[in-house]
Amino acid sequence: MSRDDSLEKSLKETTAGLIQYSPEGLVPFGPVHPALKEPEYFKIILEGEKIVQVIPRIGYAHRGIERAVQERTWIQAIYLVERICGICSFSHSLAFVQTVESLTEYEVPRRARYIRLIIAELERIHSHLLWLGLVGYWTGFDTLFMWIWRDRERVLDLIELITGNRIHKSYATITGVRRDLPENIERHIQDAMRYLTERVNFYKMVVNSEATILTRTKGIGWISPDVAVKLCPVGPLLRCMGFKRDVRVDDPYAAYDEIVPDVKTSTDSDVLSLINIRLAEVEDSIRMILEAITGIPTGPIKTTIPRTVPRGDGMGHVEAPRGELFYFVRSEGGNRPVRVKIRTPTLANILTATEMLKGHTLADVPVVLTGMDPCFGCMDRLTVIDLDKGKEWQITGEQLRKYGIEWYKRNGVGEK
Amino acid sequence: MTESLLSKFDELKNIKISKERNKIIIEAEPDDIVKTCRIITNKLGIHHLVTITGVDEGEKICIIYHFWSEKNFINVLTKIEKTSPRISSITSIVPGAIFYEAEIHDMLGVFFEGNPMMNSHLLLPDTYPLDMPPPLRKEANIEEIRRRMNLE
Amino acid sequence: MKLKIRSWARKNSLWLFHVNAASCNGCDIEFVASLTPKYDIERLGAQLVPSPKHADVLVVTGTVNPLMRERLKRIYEQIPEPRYVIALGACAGGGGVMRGCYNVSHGVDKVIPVDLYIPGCPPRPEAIIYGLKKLQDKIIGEIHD
Amino acid sequence: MMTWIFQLLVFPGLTFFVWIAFAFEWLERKTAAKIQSRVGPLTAGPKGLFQPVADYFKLIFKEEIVPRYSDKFVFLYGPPLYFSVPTIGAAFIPVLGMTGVLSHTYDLLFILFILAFSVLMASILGYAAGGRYATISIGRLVLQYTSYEVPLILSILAPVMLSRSLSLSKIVESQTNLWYVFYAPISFAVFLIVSLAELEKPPFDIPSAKTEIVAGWMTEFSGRALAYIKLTKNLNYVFLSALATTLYLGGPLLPINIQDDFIRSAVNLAGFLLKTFSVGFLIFVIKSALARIKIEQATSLLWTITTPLSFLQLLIIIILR
Repeated sequence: MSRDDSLEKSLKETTAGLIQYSPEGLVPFGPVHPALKEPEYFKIILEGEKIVQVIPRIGYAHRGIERAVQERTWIQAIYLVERICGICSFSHSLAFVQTVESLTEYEVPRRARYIRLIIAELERIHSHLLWLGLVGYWTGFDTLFMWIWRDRERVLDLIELITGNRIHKSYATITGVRRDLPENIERHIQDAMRYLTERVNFYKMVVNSEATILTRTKGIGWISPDVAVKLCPVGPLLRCMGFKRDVRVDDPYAAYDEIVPDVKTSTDSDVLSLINIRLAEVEDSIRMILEAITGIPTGPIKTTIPRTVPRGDGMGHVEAPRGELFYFVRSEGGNRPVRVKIRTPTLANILTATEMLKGHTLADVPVVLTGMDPCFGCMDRLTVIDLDKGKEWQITGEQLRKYGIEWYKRNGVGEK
Repeated sequence: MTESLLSKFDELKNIKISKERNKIIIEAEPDDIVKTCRIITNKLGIHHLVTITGVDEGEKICIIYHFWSEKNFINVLTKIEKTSPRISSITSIVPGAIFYEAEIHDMLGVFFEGNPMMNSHLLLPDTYPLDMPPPLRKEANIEEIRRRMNLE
Repeated sequence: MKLKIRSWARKNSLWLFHVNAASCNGCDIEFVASLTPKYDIERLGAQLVPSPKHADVLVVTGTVNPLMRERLKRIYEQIPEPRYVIALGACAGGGGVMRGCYNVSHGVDKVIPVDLYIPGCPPRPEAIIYGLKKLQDKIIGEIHD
Repeated sequence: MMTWIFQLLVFPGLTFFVWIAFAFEWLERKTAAKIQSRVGPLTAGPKGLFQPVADYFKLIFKEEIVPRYSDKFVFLYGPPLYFSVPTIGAAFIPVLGMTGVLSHTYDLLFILFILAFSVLMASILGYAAGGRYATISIGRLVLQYTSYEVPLILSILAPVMLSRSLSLSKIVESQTNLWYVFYAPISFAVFLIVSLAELEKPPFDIPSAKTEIVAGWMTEFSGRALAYIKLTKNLNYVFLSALATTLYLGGPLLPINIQDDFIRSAVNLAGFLLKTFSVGFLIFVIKSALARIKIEQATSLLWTITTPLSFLQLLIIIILR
């Protein structure tokens, strides 16, 4: 009971902070900040070096895609939704395509489902390695960052070989995939996977033995699971608290019913456990890709369907690298969607991350905030921190005292 | 399945439950929404709110609360009048709903009573013209909005 | 002589400041990838700096939404002269696939002057290296004029 | 008098150390790049050797932005003063023979003062520039300084006790037979760790942690001022490596006996460069293999590990003598 009370109080503080700002000890973090490659704004209120309050302001990467999707046809929409995010672009197109497929009753060929699994898992490896490299960057360990990004290029090369592109793959289409696997791909995949297995084992050793990394990540960002679960986090953030929840197992899609992922959990709920869970997932992905490429069935890669989609509400979700990615599609029988709603993992996780930060020091901010692997491009489709310089500090400080929320509105307009 | 579910909601009137594949749809009155969500979290023990969707259906705005349990989506669907889009907030039951409600407030102009983020923008820029309809309403004219925000 | 030293120094020491103005991250990760071992733009003397006050080149990615517009202008003003702006990617070039959305400027050049466009969705790291090379040529030409 | 001025300005004085500072930055970037399996600077000069020079000249020719709320006098004239600090310190380092350009009986006291003054200047500069990142940065800088100063003095005390002198030339002279690094290896290690803290390099790059507080106290500086600050930081690098060479590695002396004055100076110069660059290289490698720690961890590390270790070394010296 008391725990619930304290959560409620803490939440009230967070949300009250969204409206009223206290000028003392306010440190802006973003929207353009070296730690975040993406623009989002966190106001961090400090007492010395201790964080007492984190106030997110999201919307710096909002573009209005949900509205734009409504003006595209079903096929055009696939290419738009995958440009919501450059890191989990295949997850977006896959989630959209599966939601539409759930409305149409057409079967996806078995070979296409296997290919989807391979690309989705390659993307997971790429995303997790990218994130781990950035953890190195955030903790000031540039060497680790460079090494991991070098190894990540192997995955990108594979993705390029199969789909023809490094980032935006444009590969999934309704009831299948757009191209078949190239020849000799099996050998390339096996070579790359052998190399990656070796490297992942090495990184596992590094993060669990290198003292400077351990001091920066062990026990950092601890949050009580009972409190956190009420904030509805998803993905590795939820799994690091001991909840065995993974869309790939709970609601199998693609070929996950035949090649079952091994869901790893931890009960430490700190940044180190997040790293270990993600590395374990990379290993598991390697295993699944190898299983899929050896057991891949032959056959067609897509079926031809009419350009309209029957009336109805479709719901679909996939396990993107960051967690559950949810799509809601409403069709009225026409050649374009009436409403597409996208809930990205980052929007679900951001509240938990701000709770995790409280009580830590400023030095932990980049590690914890990015520990959830934020993808603000995703969140802001519909939704990061502030590098205001000293000269504005004094102006805004005055304004804060005087106007509270008024300042907030004006700040968007911007005063020099 | 639906019958056993229905028995859980015996304290509410006007409730309709249907099932289609892995989607369970519970249609509820707007006034009962807090009660319905409380039953789902307390009696059924489902805590994972996936998201809240708002759809502009012309005269009404349809709000769908998507919960996920085991193998099913549990959708609580309610419809409110577009002329007075107000509904009570479920943040006291599911604290994680804050941002989802604020998003719908931004995008469709629905006011959630009890949500503390109702007088600030979550996603939209602060220059968004206040007299224009929110962007996901059917009557919103994108070109007009762009002109008003000096983007042309 | 002084001019020659100056243009040589400027050409060989491009310090980049990166702004993500409502981008999908595609361009950003490709830009960061161009700093990493396989591509390594430090060969050309370019490095990423944390503060706009230290920078020479502003690399902008993304569709520049209204919230980022003013930030971008302010960051641009904080960069000391001579400064160059690179618009990275299709969105920064002219809106790209997002053209026509309600919360999107059609290109960075609607907000701040741009010296170099690197097209692509997203541009490959090779394209980014080629773009930097072009910028270096431009810097030498600019001073001889 | 003329020789003195010549020494001070050209060889081996100010200009000499500035060129070494450039070479150090090149070596730092190349080493980091090699460890990270990259190439590093390549196009400016042969193997990118003139990259730091290009950076320096570019900054000199850039516009200088003075923030509105800064202390303009300190902001404009502070960086050259900051630059002068390690330059004066470097004049005490023996390069060609047993003595430096400047030399007296209490060299080391002055050098301790120089090391402290460098931190003080950084704080003043950050304070003059203003801004909240600078404020946090200065707080961390001063906290870090108070933590590493005790181990720094204790580690310098080892050569002092061994040679029973505070003069650098005496210390170098008494190392003719065996370098002090063999007498006092723990102190040498402590000195290297403390150097990392003094130089704000990983794992002690806390005051300029770019992912937390942008560029720390340097955030607001641009153009000429930044050029001076960057150069000074490299000079500090050279200065500390040279100091380590002088205190523990026998200064410029090599175990060769040469009678001719000119050739002896040349050999000494080579010896000095070799040793200084080796120490610098050692620091680069250590820093590339570590992640940044937090300020409270840095404080506890410096107080609870390095300080007792330095005491232990001093105790061993006392017992053995």
